[in-house]
Amino acid sequence: MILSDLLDLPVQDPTGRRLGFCIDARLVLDAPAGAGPLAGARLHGLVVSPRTRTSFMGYERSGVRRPWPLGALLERRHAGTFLVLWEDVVGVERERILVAGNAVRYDARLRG
Amino acid sequence: MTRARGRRGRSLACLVCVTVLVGACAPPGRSSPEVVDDAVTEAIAAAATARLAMELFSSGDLPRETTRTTLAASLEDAHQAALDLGTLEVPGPQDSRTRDEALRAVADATSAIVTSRSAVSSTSDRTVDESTAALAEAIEQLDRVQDEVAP
Amino acid sequence: MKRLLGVALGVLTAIGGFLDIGDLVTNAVVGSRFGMSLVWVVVVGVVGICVFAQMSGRVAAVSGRATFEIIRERLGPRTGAANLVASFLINLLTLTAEVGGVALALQLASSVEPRLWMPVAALAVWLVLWRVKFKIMENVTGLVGLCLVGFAVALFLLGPDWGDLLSGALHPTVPATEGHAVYWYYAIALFGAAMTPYEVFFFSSGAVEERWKVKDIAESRLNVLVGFPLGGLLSISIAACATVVLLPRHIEVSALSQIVLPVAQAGGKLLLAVVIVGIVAATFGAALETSLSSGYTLAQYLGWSWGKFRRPAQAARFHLTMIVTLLVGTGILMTGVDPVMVTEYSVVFSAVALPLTYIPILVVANDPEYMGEHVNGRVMNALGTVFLVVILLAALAAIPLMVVTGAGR
Amino acid sequence: MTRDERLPRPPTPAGRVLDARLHLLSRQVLDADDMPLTTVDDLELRSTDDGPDRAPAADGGITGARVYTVTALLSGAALATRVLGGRAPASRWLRIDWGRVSDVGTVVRIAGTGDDLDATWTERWVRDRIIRRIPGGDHDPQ
Repeated sequence: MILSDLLDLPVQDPTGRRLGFCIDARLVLDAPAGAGPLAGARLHGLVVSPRTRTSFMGYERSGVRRPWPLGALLERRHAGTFLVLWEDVVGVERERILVAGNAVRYDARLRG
Repeated sequence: MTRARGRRGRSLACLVCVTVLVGACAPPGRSSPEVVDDAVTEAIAAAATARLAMELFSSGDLPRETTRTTLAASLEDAHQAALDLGTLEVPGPQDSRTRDEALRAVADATSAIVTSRSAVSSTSDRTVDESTAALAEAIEQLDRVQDEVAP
Repeated sequence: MKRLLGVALGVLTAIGGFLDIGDLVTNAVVGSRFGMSLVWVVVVGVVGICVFAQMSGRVAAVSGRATFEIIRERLGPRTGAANLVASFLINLLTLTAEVGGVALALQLASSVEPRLWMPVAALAVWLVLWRVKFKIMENVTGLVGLCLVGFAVALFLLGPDWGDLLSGALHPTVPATEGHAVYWYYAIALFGAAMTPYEVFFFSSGAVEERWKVKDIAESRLNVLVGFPLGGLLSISIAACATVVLLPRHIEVSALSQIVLPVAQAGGKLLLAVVIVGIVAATFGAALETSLSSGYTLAQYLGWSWGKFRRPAQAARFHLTMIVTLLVGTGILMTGVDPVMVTEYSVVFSAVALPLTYIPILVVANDPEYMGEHVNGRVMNALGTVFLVVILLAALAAIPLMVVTGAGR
Repeated sequence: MTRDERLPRPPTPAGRVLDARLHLLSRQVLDADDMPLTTVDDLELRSTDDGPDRAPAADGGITGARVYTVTALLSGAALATRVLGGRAPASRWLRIDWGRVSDVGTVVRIAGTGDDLDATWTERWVRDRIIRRIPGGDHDPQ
């Protein structure tokens, strides 16, 4: 599949309740390395924002809050962004992503 | 893809409302005296430019080529003023009288600029001073018309 | 000594390079209709371009990424594409005005039909882009552009009533003959003329072209903080000359020839010749910068190789973009459209397009991932945010005002 | 702090963490000697038991049960899909295998030069057809 199949899709639990939109896919470089120097990039989880469809300049995860007016505005729009692990994803369809009912919602902020 | 259509629908909607917003600020129709006043202002600017260029040319401060270029631009502006006046839909007899007076003044200014251009091209000084004086007179006449239209 | 020369060269080039056809025309038009009552806008615009150019230069020097790469990376393809199309078209409009400006200036000196000069000017621009080294191109056009100091000299020679000029500038009032809408329309035009987007594309891409490192930031700050304000003073002297000579004679500026009449009155043929050389150099330099900016915006957005420091063969699509843009610009001019009118529209649309490039730069200048510890300080962020508001207001008010005033009639 | 405070911290995986859109998409791709090649417009992910023709495994479709890894960076046609939506035919993607990627920072760097990549065919076409034909096309400006 290609990444665009995942991005901006609504994310729902099995009952059909919408949890938000998939605004990014988290990769971890821990898969077996191919020909090149870098390790393989494994799909680790999906970053879901409850309100907005698209991420704006990655504000919600990079902890940057300045300059003040832009930072504050964007932070409010993206409050509550969470991470869902890939193994909790039940299925990916053309119009939505289904996530297991008991999927744990993790804090999506990167350590930075 | 329903996602894209939804978004495209939204961007279409905001395009429509922007056009409406801009359209709402369209300038109101300009009344006849306003058009005459603007045209006379443009003609005064053209004649005054020509006169300043001629003064600088005769005092040796402005080279011949630059003077010719300046006069050519002034002629174009004066011509535009005459065009604005000519195409004006005049509502009543009083307005048409002021329009005709303005047209005459603009025509005098235009011919003064034309004689200046020929004066600059030929060598005799006499015509340079004469055409500068004609320009000055045309400007006074335009000023009189403007006072009538917009006291 | 060599370093001092380098610094002096940098400052002088910044002064000469600051002015272009937009500054020349807009300041003269404003001086001839509003006197000194819009000078405050030039001051605001100069402070704004100092903040913006300095920030984008620092971002380019530290992160090695020029403006449009940042716009693509931070705004993503969809918003980035809209930003690209708007910026590219407005840059094309400015390029057309600059090449037209070169032709008009040459017509002043030769009274040859400007439309004969336009292809010659465009070809000369391309030849310089193709062969001449980036540093030489910048220094020559900047230094020769210094001849525009002739306007300041003319102002002194005219012996104006300085008190009157100063009070006109310090107590701005809308003249009786002009409406408030037109006053604010020309305030935005003047602001757009001072803060033209292409200056920032060129400035930040130039930082990458000249491989600036962190240590070069201090020198670039000096060039900007000394050169641009002095360039701003030249803009004000153009407006003052028009106020002293043209305003009393009710001459509303609509042609380049009118702009130089005060110089002839003050200093005769010699000073006039110096100023005309300055105008040709300033508009030619700006034509080079806008052509390069068209290449920079497209190449940086689509990830092509770009830059004059590379052989043309190593940046093929970049050079092809510049050739095509120059041809299109010349084509527009050959239709007989008045370059002065194109200039007036280009400065207003510059004001409209400013937020598109200003906001991403302001965001990235605060992002440690790009800037490390060189992120914006508290002062720079405060200034940056103030100008964010000013720029947004100008951008929003530009088009409605243009429609209401019929483009400043 | 905002409501995020209540969410638990995710398990910290061993390898380096990259968010695809934030750290990879729209990023500049450079070759070994810093020559810009193209931008990353999309990513191709496949699970170990996907068929060779990149279609998802016939039976269960895309699910969390399968481990997906990035097999290639995509550019060119993929840009149109991200801007206009819809989906480009697989044949029109310009692929750069993940194995070629040597580093991911503010730019993505690949090993070797980009001349053999199909992502740079337009650059080479313009260079050979137009720029090299103009005298001075190969002169070194510095």
